[in-house]
Amino acid sequence: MVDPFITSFTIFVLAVFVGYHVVWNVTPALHTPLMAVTNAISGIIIVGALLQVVDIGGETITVTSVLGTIGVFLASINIFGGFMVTQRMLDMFKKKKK
Amino acid sequence: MVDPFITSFTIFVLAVFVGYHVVWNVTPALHTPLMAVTNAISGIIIVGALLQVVDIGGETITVTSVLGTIGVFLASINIFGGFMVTQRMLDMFKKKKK
Amino acid sequence: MENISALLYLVAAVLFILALKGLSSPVSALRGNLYGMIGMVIAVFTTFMIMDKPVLGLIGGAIIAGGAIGAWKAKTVEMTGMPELVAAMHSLVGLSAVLIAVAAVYHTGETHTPVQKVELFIGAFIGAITFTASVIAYGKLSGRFGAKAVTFSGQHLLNLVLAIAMVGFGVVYFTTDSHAAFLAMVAVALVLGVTLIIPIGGADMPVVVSMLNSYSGWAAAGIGFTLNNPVLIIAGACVGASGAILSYIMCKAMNRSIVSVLLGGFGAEAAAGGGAASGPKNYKSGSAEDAAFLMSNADSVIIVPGYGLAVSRAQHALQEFANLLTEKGVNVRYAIHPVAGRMPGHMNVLLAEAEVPYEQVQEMEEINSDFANTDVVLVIGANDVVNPAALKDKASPIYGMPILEAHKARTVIVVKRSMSVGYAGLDNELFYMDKTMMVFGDAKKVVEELVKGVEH
Amino acid sequence: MENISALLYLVAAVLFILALKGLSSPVSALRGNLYGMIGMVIAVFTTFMIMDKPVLGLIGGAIIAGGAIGAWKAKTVEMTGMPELVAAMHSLVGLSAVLIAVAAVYHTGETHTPVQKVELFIGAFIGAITFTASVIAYGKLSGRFGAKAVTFSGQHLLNLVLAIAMVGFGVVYFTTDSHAAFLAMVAVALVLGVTLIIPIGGADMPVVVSMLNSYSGWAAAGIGFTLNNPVLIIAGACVGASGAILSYIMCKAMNRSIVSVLLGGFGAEAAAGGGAASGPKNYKSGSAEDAAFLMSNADSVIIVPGYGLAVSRAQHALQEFANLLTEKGVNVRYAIHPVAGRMPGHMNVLLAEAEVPYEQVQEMEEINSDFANTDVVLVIGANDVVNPAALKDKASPIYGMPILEAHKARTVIVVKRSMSVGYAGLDNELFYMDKTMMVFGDAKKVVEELVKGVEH
Ligand SMILES: NC(=O)c1ccc[n+]([C@@H]2O[C@H](COP(=O)([O-])OP(=O)(O)OC[C@H]3O[C@@H](n4cnc5c(N)ncnc54)[C@H](OP(=O)(O)O)[C@@H]3O)[C@@H](O)[C@H]2O)c1
Ligand SMILES: NC(=O)c1ccc[n+]([C@@H]2O[C@H](COP(=O)([O-])OP(=O)(O)OC[C@H]3O[C@@H](n4cnc5c(N)ncnc54)[C@H](OP(=O)(O)O)[C@@H]3O)[C@@H](O)[C@H]2O)c1
Repeated sequence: MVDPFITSFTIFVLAVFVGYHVVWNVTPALHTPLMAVTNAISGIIIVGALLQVVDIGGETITVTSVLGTIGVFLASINIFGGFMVTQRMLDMFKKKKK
Repeated sequence: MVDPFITSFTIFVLAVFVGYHVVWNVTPALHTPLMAVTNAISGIIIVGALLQVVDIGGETITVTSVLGTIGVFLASINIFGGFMVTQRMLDMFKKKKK
Repeated sequence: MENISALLYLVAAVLFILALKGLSSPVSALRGNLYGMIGMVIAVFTTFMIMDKPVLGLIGGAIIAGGAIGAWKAKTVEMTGMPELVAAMHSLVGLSAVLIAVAAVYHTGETHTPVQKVELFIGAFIGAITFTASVIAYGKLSGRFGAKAVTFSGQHLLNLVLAIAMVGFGVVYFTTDSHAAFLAMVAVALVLGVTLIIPIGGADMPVVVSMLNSYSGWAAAGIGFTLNNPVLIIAGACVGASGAILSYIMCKAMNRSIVSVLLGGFGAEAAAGGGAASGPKNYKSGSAEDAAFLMSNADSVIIVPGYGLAVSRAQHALQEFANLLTEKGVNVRYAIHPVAGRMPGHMNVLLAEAEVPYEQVQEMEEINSDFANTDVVLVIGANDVVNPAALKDKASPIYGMPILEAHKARTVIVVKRSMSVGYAGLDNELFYMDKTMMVFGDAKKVVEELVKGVEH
Repeated sequence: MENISALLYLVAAVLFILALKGLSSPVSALRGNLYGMIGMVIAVFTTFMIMDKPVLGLIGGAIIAGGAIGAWKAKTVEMTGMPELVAAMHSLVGLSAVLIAVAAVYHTGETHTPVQKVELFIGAFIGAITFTASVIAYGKLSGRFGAKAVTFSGQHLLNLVLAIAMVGFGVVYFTTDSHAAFLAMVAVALVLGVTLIIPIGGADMPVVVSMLNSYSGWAAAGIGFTLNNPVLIIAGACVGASGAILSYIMCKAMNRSIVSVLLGGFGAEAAAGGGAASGPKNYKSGSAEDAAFLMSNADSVIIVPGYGLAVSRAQHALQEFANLLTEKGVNVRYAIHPVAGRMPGHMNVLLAEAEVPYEQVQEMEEINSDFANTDVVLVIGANDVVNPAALKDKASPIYGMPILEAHKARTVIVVKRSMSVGYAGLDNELFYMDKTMMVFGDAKKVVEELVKGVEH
């Protein structure tokens, strides 16, 4: 079997190519919303935090679960804040059209 | 374990994104060389053909190995033909610069 | 070992991506092509590394023989013959995919999971359709088979029946593992490749070739799924995307939908449209000498090359002529329409072959506003790409297609063999304008006379 | 189950890619943002699906609390405060990455392979540096800490020593599995984040923020490697690429190298440069009324907004003024320089907020050739982006940076509070030209007077 690292690495390399091209295609007028939305997307780290908040051998409050909970909390700020502020900015761009 | 198909599929989806963007960035003047080079690259199917040309239980000439050999032969035409004709065309574009 | 090979395959895949990326400019393209070659070498050697008991004699022989044929073809093909060459090569990829799938099915040492069986099925049938369809496309493009669209009633029904039969055999193979069913499935797919393509006229072949390019990529990716091999998947997906995009670009520039191309019968309609031109109209014709005189006394000349230039291989003579004009102080430029000729980028390759300098070659958007200030436009073997009907006549099938606005120039000289129609089968009002002079004859012969005319 | 979750993660990743793709135009961007949100919901639910005994109370509480804070911030933040907000958010991602890595290290039920240990190490140290560096960046941008560059000798040496110590602790953790070593490694990385960023002046913070954006992406991808989770890897890589590209664009537009930004000390040099301006020079100044008169009698006015507009929040008043001029028959347009303001796209967001119509807003390349035919240019709170030294003065630090050619217009009106310098700390010849009139004051106040001036 191929080491999972190699598979992950393959996915990583392709994702860098995709990111590179997609971002170059963003119109300069939307660079500020781009920063905000990438902020929200980097909140995907919540997945890593969630996985730590588990019952380990019957214990629910462990170093792991508490740190994980804080991670979930911080990432949630990012996700909600990022997407909502992007929305707010984009709404401004939309209003202009009328 | 995740089925290898899923991993392959992930890679495939990303590769389609990459291909899409990379090809849109090709300058129209080079669309003919693009066709030629993609021809050469699709010769990568040679990898699949090679894997069939093996000694199976002591037999070197089997249905599998013969079909594989023909596959290798055809793919080689593509690879050599494709890259060389691309080279020839691009050389023309280069000559112009002088 | 497995890890190293997986990494090497990834390197090969990245090199292929870089090869395509290189094509964003002529300068980086040569380096890109080199990356592509290196990627291929890495992929092949990596495969050797992981192979258990390869039969080197067979492999070596096959590579040498195939390589020699490929190299010879690459050296000898005329630039005007590129569409055929490309079609021929797709057929090879398609056939390889079929052979690999059949070989894998007959591989006595291996059993296949259900998912792999589906993958083999998909790889084989896409490959088979690609193979026969490309052979027909090659025949139509090279003129070996008639280029006419072959249509008959019940055609679409037949295709449907064949497709169902194909899937049916696939299901039998899936459930019983029967080799015969697999072969039958392949056979039906081969027939389907033919029946799908015969209704499409020779003129629409470029779009079809590009679609087949796409299919050949998907076939390679399909085989990649079976073998669980990322380089096949990535390279296949890129090739697949490339073909699809080129088809899209062509359809867009011709203002047609891909569905109407694939349903076929375009050649037929078009001929009818051409015949309906309303009675005889007046046009002026002149000799090459007249044309040469006009152009050598102009300040600015724009040359609009088209399919006829490619057919008659007049590009070298044309560049000689352009050089003579330039020496006389005339500002000479070439205007390239995105679908002039029969392949995307066709004119660019021809002009590059004739060593026309970059700065003289301009794309449609760059030059279109300059026609109005130009003394003479020389339309040579082009027709549809300068047809003003695309701008004005809402009833015209090409209405909405962007054109080179040659009709806005002060004088228009058109070189072609007759008053007959081009690819789209439409009459062209430009030829009947007061400021237009027709010069009849084969493009190459006329240009050679133009050269003589200017030299005197 | 594992297969379904992997597929769902892939769907989420594709939705994130589409979210970024959407930003290629304002119309598709809203849909893109929606895709992004859906992707996040899918990713979170998929994670619940595969989790073994999640502690729902903790998770629910954390999401609700975090979500409420995030939503509140998003609703209340001023558009001018975006750079700070972005910096603050990066710090959160960095801290999360650290916490996750530490949590994983303390996860008693799990053992880690050597590869995973390396990944944890990388995720944790990138996260830690991102965290403290972003906090400092936030402080400098919001004015809570001094914006000055803090430099001292041996700075680079100190950083090197810290980096070596950090890697050293990492190696100890790798070999002994010592939790203490891991924590020590994190602690050193936290310090390193501070020492790396203090030498960089407040003015260079936007580039740094963007770099940190990039780091936060790589940190997420690093955690994705540890957890073998494709959605983290793909999303992280896209974010990483985005930040890197924005930094590159900013450096390019400012004609500086990324290395010189990161080595720091720019603020210091620049101040020196500004002080060296040779003696007093003459300039004309006028009142807002004069300016209003000039503009209401012009045929065409181009408005060049800059950082000062953002600071004084004058965008709404400015648009009111522009509307009044338009009513009077004046052709009013806005010219946007790619690095006007303090964030890429800063001016576009401000103008969008003030509901300026699309067609009045033009990018530099579109409008630069029109200045020469324009009656009045109103430069409002901008400085460097209209500094002609960038075109003419080879000795200037901004030489080679493309600028808006306001100096070519017939009359130039400049609104700012004083004759002092802008971001780059350079004197601006434009202010001393004969055709230039300075109008001193806070941008918002001056524009309000302009509005009154035109109304009368
Ligand atoms: N480039 C692509 O990717 C692509 C793909 C698919 C379809 N197409 C289509 O192809 C057409 C291209 O337009 P086009 O203007 O280049 O070509 P065209 O409209 O097909 O016209 C070519 C003209 O060249 C003349 N010609 C043929 N052989 C000649 C020779 N030996 N010497 C002189 N003239 C000769 C023909 O007139 P005579 O018979 O009177 O000589 C004909 O009218 C468009 O309709 C486009 O949509 C292009
Ligand atoms: N956009 C980006 O992404 C980015 C990123 C990093 C760096 N930068 C840099 O930022 C600079 C942007 O150029 P710019 O022309 O927009 O700004 P600038 O060169 O920094 O000039 C801003 C001017 O606004 C004036 N100002 C400040 N507050 C004001 C107020 N309340 N009312 C009126 N005027 C006020 C200031 O003059 P007074 O003090 O006299 O009022 C100052 O000269 C460039 O050098 C660029 O390289 C941009």
